[in-house]
Amino acid sequence: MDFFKRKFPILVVFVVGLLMIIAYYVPHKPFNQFEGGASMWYMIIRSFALVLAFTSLIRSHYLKIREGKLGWGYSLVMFLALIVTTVFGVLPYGKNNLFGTRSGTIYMWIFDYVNTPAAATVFSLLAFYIASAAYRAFRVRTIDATIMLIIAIIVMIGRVPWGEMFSEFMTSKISHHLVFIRLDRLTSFLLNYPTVAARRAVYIGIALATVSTSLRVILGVERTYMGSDE
Amino acid sequence: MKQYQHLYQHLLCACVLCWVFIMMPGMGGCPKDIEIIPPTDFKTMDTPSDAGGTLLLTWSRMPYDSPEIKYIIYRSESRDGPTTEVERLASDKNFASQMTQYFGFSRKNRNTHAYKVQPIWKMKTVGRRGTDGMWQESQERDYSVMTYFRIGVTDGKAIVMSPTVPSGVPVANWFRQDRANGLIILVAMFLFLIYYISMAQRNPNMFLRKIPGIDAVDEAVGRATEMGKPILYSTGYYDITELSTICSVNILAHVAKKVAQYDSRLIVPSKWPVAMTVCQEVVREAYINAGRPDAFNPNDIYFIAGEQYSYTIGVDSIMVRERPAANFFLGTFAAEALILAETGASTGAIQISGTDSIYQIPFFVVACDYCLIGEELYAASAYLARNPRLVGSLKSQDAGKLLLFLAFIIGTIMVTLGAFYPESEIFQVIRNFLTVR
Amino acid sequence: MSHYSPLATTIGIWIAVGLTIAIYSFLYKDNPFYKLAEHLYIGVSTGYLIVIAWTDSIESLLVEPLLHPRSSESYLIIIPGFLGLLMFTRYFKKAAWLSRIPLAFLIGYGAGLAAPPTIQAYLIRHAGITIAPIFNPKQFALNPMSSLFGILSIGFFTTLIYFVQTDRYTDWGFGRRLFIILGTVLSTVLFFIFAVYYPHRSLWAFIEAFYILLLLVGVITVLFYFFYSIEHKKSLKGVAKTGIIYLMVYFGTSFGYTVMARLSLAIGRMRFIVDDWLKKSTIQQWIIAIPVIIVITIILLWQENASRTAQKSE
Amino acid sequence: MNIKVINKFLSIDRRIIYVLVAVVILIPIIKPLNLPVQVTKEVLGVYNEIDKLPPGSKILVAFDYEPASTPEMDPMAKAVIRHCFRNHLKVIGISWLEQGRGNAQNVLSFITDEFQRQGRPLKYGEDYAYMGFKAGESAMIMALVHDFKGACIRDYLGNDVYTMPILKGIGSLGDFPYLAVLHDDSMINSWITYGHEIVGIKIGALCTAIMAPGIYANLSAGQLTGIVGGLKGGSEYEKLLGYRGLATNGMDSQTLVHFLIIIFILIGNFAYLAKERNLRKERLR
Repeated sequence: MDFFKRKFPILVVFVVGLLMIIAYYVPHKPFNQFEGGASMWYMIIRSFALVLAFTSLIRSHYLKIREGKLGWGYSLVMFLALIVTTVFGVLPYGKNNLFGTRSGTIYMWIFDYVNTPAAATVFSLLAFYIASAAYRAFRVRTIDATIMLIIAIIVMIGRVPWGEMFSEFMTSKISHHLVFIRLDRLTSFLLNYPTVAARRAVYIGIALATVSTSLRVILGVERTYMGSDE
Repeated sequence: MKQYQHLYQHLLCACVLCWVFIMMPGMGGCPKDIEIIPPTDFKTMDTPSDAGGTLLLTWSRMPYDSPEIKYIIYRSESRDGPTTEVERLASDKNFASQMTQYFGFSRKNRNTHAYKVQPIWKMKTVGRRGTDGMWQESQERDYSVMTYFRIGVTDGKAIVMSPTVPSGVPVANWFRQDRANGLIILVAMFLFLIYYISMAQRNPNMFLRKIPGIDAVDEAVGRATEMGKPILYSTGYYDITELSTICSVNILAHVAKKVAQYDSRLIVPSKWPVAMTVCQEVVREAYINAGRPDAFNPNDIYFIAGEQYSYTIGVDSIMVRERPAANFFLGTFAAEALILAETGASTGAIQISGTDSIYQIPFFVVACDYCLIGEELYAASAYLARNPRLVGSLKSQDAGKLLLFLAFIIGTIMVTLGAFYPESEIFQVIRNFLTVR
Repeated sequence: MSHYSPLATTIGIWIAVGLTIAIYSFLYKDNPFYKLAEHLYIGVSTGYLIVIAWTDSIESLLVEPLLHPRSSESYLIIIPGFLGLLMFTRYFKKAAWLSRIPLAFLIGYGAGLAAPPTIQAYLIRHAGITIAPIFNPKQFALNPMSSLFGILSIGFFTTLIYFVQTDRYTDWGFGRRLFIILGTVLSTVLFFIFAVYYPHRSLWAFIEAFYILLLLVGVITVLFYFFYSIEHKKSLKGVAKTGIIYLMVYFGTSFGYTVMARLSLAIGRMRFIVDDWLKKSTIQQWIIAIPVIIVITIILLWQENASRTAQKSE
Repeated sequence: MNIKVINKFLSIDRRIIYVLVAVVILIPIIKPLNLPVQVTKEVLGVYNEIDKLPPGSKILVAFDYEPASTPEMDPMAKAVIRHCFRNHLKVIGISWLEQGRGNAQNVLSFITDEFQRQGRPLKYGEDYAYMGFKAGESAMIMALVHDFKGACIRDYLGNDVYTMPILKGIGSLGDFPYLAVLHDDSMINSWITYGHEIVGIKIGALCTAIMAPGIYANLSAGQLTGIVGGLKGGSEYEKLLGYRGLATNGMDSQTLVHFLIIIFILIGNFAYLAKERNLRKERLR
């Protein structure tokens, strides 16, 4: 029994992982079919796991409602939204254009007028946060921070009309020899060389780490995620 | 002074002469009428490294190749049977040197035309569900038959046919040759890993340099305990199948151990069901190991929302309402990175972040107290656990980096020399090895 | 969005605007309207996820092949269905270990899927394009300008290396420090003047060489910064420091550049409020909407109050 | 300076920043500022190629962007299509991103309505057409290269493309003189590898600001004729067409916010330096 509890899952990881790696290098049957089949299995298992999430969500909000905790009414709203969306989406498409997931149904209406604007709004909060983060963090505390600050300002000015006008003015009106402070050229130089070099190195580092972590997981060296023996 | 002037004139003359010699071949490019003859050396071959769907046609580069002259490919089911036109190809394109995934990097490929072609397929009828949800029948490929190819050349007026009729049927191959370089690197990494793990087990105190962000983990947990406030931990955008999430769970195991010892509260809002259950397991184990299994509260590790932005505002609300004293954002993050980090900063929490998503690193660096950049996230669990096997895997990464340094420097020197000898192939070896074919 | 009736569209726009404003109000402070929007959005998005899982996975991948099997292989799909069911053994303490088998499948799939393509797409691709010939002999010609330029760029690099190599420049005499700093500044300035100014072919060769070296140095030093086995001491500290400078430039450019892209989202939302709602809404709509908003406000305030008193009485 | 004032500048309340950002974004939306726009050569590369096509030419427009990118992409999409219709070119739309379908319909109906109001009705199937979403990614582009109509079969309304007058004479992707790709992801790479490299169609890239730096390499390699990047590119295109539209308008907001952020950074840093100086002085005392 201990074998099945502890060793068998590690064996499954090993076999599945090895097969996935082989499938990448061998285009012949049956390995070439394995990749597509495994991704299908993966999607099915994940969909079942969603039920776990669903119960967790329901339980945490149900506890709030039952105990009348702070803000139980909001949990009620969440339940209502969840049930309405799910029911209208899962019911099969009929003639009345209400159920199902095609355009024009209630489900899509909810999606278009609740989900999409809410997501877009949360996303757009970034515009505000970027401003406050810049103000708070860009201080000339150290040499490194100063470099980052100056570069960020150069790039920001280099990308707007006034920055271009400034560059144009400096080169055409003041002196042609000031071409090296043209901010747009400086921006593209910074973007194309030092930035690319740093990004490339970070990518290579992450790739090496990914390969070694993946081998660690497949070989069973890494097994924290399996949890306790209990 | 005068003699030097003389020398300068000589040099100038030499330069002009050199320039003329260099430019000469380019000047002599006036078009000539070349007789159109059928292409020579017309052959078929099975496409290497594929599952058996296509064939390759190759023929020599001809002297009359130009944009006006076109090659026409025909195919048929028998040697003498009726042919159908497959494709018209401009004769100054479609060289084997452009298909490095099949032909490699040999310089001779520039003198060979190549074209990937479909054989004739026998079809079968299958049923499938259409986009409108209705069940319908459609045709699908069953198997390919022996296909015969012919080639013709045309200058827009007449077509000259080649007499050779090669044939072929595609077969599935057992190895992706174009990915051999990746396999070699994978095997090398495997060997490094095995070697360094055995080294680390013999000598557990191998040297690792300090990473400030990792040292701050314990400090943050301690501070939260002193203040009597909870700790927030987020494993990021992806489910447990992503390696960054697995690394994040490893760090969570360490944080949970400290939390269980200090008796503070750990909140793990989750975006994925499987990741949620794994986090529950890991935290429960930490509490059991600390000897206080009843202090574990599974309701603090819960699913809040499965979509990117609803998860974001869910975590934001926790930060604003529960006021955690330490926030951990470790894993892969997308656009929500700055939203989370700024909200956390506004509540005055100490924030430790780490991500491998290249676009979000700058935002975490700006908005958090400590940031694990890229691969440091993967290294963190080895640093925290000090497990010899994990330390060994870090050493294997370093070995890989060292090899890459050597490849960069030697490779650059070699290709620079190689630029002076364009016909020799030996100088390009390292670069060709490190090129995606 | 023309496939809804005008009434549905109008109601939808009002709801969308309400959600937008409620979420923006979070920027000021956590408040009842935000809480309402948050819970509504979480409920809808989770419902959306469940519907997607149902239609795209369970219905089309599991139920459909079992109802209309194409071949005997179609029945293999029962295995993942069974594995998925094993996930639920978590609710029973005795059988909880069974849920590790589907988990193991998922993790093995993820780990095996990640490694080989990462090598191909990130490691090999990024390493390969770093290796490039420094001089292109076709553009290489010796003239006074290019030699001057070559000396300048060599000077630039040596001063730069000298500058970052040592961390104890504070101990130097004033003259020496001035020399180093002025040398660096001067060669940088001269370099940029020449780089942009004299589009001579041989000069371009030098500029390209400079750019390629810049890339090569950057990749190696940043990669070195992440080296775990060696302490950044003595001359190695200079190398790691160069790497940090590259990283800082990368952070600065990424930040400055992204500001623009992120702003367009906020502009889009603001324009939605002004153009689609404020300018198009009629008085009749407002007459209906204002009482609805008042009712919602009253309910929210009552709810806040009630739950707060309940909290206190505990 | 007084230490209290310095400290106030050192920690400006976040809400003040948020309000100012919101105000600065809103001002140009309500009342355009008409800041000047400089046309760059990348945008001219797309404009000139379209401008020199003879009337009646057919141009293919790929709508490959998600709804999330509409604030950035719609203005330039409208500008390009307006440009085509003004020069009496025929526009054929296509998408290989499923979410691109709604955007294409919105943009096309917006522009055709506008021309209708100006008294130049455009007829679907003759002056413009939209093929809808075509699945298959790179394989779809290969199919378009070999046989354009055979790959499309039907347009998004279900009409038979073989009977459409607008597609008369179009056999392959290479028969279009120009392809404008509106994208917010890396789809452009497939259009280049399969469209430009095989049949040599000229391509103009119209993309989000995030994508633009990544495709400059393709521009210098001659695979693209030009790049219109983000709201900035859109505003330049609008200037070339001689009107001030949404992109120019959005650019006003962007410029103001950029400078607002820079001003805040400068305030923070001056306050920081002043505080450091005060501290040093106190230490000397």
